Amino acid sequence: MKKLINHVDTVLAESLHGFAAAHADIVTLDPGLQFVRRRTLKRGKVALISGGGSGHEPLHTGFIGHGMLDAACPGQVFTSPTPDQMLAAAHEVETGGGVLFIVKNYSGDMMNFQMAAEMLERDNETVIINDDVAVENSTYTTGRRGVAGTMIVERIVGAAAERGDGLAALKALGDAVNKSTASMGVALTSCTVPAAGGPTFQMGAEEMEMGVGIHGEPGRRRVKLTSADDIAAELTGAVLKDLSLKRGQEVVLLVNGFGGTPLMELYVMTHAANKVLAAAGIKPVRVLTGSYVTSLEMAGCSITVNAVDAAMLALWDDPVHTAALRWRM
Amino acid sequence: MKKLINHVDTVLAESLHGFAAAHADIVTLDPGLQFVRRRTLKRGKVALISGGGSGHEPLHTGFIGHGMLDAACPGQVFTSPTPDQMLAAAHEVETGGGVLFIVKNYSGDMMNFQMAAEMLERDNETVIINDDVAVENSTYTTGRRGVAGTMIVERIVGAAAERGDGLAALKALGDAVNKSTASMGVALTSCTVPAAGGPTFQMGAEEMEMGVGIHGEPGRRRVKLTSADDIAAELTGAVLKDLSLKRGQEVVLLVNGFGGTPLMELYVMTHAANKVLAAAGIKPVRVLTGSYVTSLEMAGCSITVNAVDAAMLALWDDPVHTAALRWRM
Amino acid sequence: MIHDQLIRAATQILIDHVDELTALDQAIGDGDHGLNMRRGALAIQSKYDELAAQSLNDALKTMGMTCMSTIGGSSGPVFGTLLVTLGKELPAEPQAADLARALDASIKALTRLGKAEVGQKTLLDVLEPVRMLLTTSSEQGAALVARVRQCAFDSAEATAQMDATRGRSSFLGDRALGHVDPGSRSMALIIGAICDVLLAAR
Amino acid sequence: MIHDQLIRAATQILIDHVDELTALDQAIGDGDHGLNMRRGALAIQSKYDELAAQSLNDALKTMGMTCMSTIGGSSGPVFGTLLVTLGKELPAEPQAADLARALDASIKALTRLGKAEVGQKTLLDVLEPVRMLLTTSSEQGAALVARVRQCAFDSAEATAQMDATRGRSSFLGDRALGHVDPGSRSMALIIGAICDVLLAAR
Ligand SMILES: Nc1ncnc2c1ncn2[C@@H]1O[C@H](COP(=O)(O)OP(=O)(O)O)[C@@H](O)[C@H]1O
Ligand SMILES: Nc1ncnc2c1ncn2[C@@H]1O[C@H](COP(=O)(O)OP(=O)(O)O)[C@@H](O)[C@H]1O
Ligand SMILES: [Mg+2]
Ligand SMILES: [Mg+2]
Ligand SMILES: [Mg+2]
Ligand SMILES: [Mg+2]
Repeated sequence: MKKLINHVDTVLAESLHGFAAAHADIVTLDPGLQFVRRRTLKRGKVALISGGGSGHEPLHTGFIGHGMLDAACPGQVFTSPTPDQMLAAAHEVETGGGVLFIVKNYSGDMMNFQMAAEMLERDNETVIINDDVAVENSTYTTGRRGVAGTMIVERIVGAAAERGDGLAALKALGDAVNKSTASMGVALTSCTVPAAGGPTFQMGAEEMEMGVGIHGEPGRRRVKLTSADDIAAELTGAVLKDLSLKRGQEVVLLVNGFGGTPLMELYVMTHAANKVLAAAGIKPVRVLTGSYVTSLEMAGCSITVNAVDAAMLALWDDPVHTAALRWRM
Repeated sequence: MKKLINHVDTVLAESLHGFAAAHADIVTLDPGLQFVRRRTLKRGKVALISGGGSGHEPLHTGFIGHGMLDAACPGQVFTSPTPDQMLAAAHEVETGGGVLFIVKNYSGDMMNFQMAAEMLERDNETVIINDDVAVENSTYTTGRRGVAGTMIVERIVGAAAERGDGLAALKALGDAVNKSTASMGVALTSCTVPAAGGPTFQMGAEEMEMGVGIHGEPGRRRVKLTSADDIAAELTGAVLKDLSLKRGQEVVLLVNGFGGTPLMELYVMTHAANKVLAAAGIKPVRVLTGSYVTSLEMAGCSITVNAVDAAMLALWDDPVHTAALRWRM
Repeated sequence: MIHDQLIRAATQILIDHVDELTALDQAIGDGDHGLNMRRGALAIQSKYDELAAQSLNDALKTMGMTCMSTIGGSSGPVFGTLLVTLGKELPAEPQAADLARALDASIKALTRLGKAEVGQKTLLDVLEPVRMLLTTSSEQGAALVARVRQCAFDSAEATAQMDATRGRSSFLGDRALGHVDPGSRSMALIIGAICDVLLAAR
Repeated sequence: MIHDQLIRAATQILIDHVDELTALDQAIGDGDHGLNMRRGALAIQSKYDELAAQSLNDALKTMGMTCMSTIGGSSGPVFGTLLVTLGKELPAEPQAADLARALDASIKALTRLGKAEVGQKTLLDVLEPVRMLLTTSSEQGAALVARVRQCAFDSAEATAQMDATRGRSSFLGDRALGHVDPGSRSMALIIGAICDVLLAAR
């Protein structure tokens, strides 16, 4: 295992310290490392709290800030945070508007967030993200997994929270964005969890894992590596089929790298995905290409399509200022 | 070789098409693929043109836009663009203020840009970037190589051009920023040039290349992989030594990933670099952590320190709107 | 007090098997199960003095809360809820029938929490056969303990056959077949370690 | 006209050796030299009809401009300048002494362009020994051609020993020692291919 680390037991803590120092204008790190929070809170605004296992950076800490999250709870690598973390975060960033938890649909995350939600003595709701169309039921997930679409929900709901929408409206919006968002990914190499010391899975020199999860979990099938166009056709095709979009539909397209993929290849995939969308008469009105929801150093990418309406698109475009996503401010 | 591509001969073209589509609000792609230019030009402003071999994305195309470059000429992977490309770009984006070329110090880039500069019948100057302190003379480079510091020069000079500074002033500023900027990198794995089909160099399972170049060129020495703290101490130490900074000096710190390094590790390195700076009494007033000047999928990172004065820092903070760097607009 | 030894044995066995548990979770999951269990086991071991001074019931609750606040993932809430429920339901000096009742309550609590049911390749598929055995077996004492031990290991092994036909990994089809569920293996290791202490104490 | 054959041979040899040239550049450079030379060679081959209709001088200039506008990297300007200079300096029917003079002019142009001097492990370390040989050798005809051929290959090989002591790769120290300079190898291949055609034509 080759990593720029000091010790497997201190990676997370040191990484959080580095993150907090680099973005001290936006975030504050809880001294107990339970959560990262937005530096400046807005009284009465609904507090958006997300979190999950680490190793998906910039998700979630990189999306804390104006127009997105108020706090994120980082678990160990690929391990859901504990309820204590969510409670500590909620007590710190809830300012009267209640709490909206944004949770990816893994049984670990679901159980830990649910326990926190039950213990929290403030108004709260939970939006569950399950955008991965690759496998209907994956290992330890009841139903579909939550993957890159999470950041789209965090962005749109974050903008609505920022303008002052209430808890019930945000919960409804979050569910609606989740429902109109679908993703699927492919891996060319495995990731290596630092403490595990070796790759999560073995793959032949010419193989790819089609429909892989963001923890390196198996997907639909292991097949021979094919061309960017073929891969884009399968990923985008599965996503469009799931959403059953009509011609002329406007979408946000996210071509997301898993951590070890050069930007050059992500733009090749963007071009390939655009061709698929064009053929289906779907209009990508916003395109985001980059490594936003990663699996450590895994090579590969996912394609996410979010069918936006005018209201969602306006929220998407609203000012945002986080470590990993920033515009108009 | 595992890559998300269609064919090695079309990677560059398809990647440029994907890039241009994703950022159509900022850039336009020359139909002959000679250059990428800023969508909206500002009459009379000095045109900033950079370029170089591809495979370092987001450098340089990702830095086209308000407050940075006017055009970038993408060569083949790791190969300088040809003089035709620079001439075509200059003819397109020069609007009366002359042209400032920003060139990394490799003999290929130097010769091709120099030929273009000689043929161009408009006022022009060239700023040469040579921030890499690893090797005084590297293969095919007379003097030091130009690496991640390039983006710092492009940002600061870009801001000055945007506010209307003239050609001579920009040339002087560019030289000054270059002189106050130093970098050094380390590689944990090799990159693979698509058309070459295999890794540029072989490295043992426990080795690292200390002082590596951004094309996978050899650096100071091949040694056993050590801890993030030790690596940061060597990289940051070399950089500080080169700049011979006084205690209390304010700097911009750039912790740059080479393409295959997880953000989690880059933040561990940021934390480690901050400790070295603190011990030396150097103050990182701005910190940038991310993969900005890459070598395809190479794992590793570089540390860049730019000793800023108040004027440079104000320019750094000015609004910028490019694909890869954006703030305050 | 024997529960000191039980706690020591049950936590140490997890630490000793961290690589095996990691490998099992890498095969069909995300590879963190070994580390999760080790983290929980170490957290419990660090409270060893406190636990030794507590009653069995309080020690179970303390361990459950420790799991919940230190492990994370699925294992944290699952093992946490299991331990807390056992701590609530067991009498001070539990017999086989008491244990069966407390396990029944635990299984119900886990299903409420995690929506998984018996037969879906989770540690419930170890707990339920053990509960059944305790309810129905005519044996007692050392013979029963030995049967429980065997039942736990066999049931964990049996989870390997659970994926292909139904349940939460059905889309993996053949690919999960043959792989033991990591949480079930942990559960069996814990039960096995407890049984070994009980057998040795006789 | 013989220059058709020369062009065909000199470009084809580069295409045939692309992997070797890549490997040489991977060892001490950035690995693109093979692809750069192939790109230039293919661009020249695509102009084959145009070149066949031109005089030797014009063909050299056309090829030089083609190198400059299609290759990029160091090789583009370097081979481009070399060819353009030869095109300017050579008489219509060049003899050995003419070639020596034109090479001298080319080496000077290259030093002006790229600041490299003889002895710094570039293709100048092939051009200069060949120029010297042409100036000083008492041989003529086939014997001279054969000597030039050998000189080019030997000189390219000799660049392997150039790094450790001085020059532009001095910081690589021992690490570049033993590696042939890729551009020198290309230059030798081109010269070798030309000599082979000349020898066969006799
Ligand atoms: N909903 C559930 N109910 C009961 N046990 C579960 C549930 N989900 C997972 N488990 C158990 O947890 C184990 C996985 O734990 P672990 O790998 O630590 O967490 P995660 O699955 O979150 O990565 C599984 O092997 C299974 O036995
Ligand atoms: N300044 C120079 N003058 C003459 N030849 C040079 C110079 N720099 C490089 N070369 C030649 O070019 C070759 C490298 O070409 P290539 O790999 O195609 O370009 P790059 O070095 O830009 O990647 C070297 O092997 C050397 O022979
Ligand atoms: Mg997990
Ligand atoms: Mg090159
Ligand atoms: Mg797991
Ligand atoms: Mg080269």
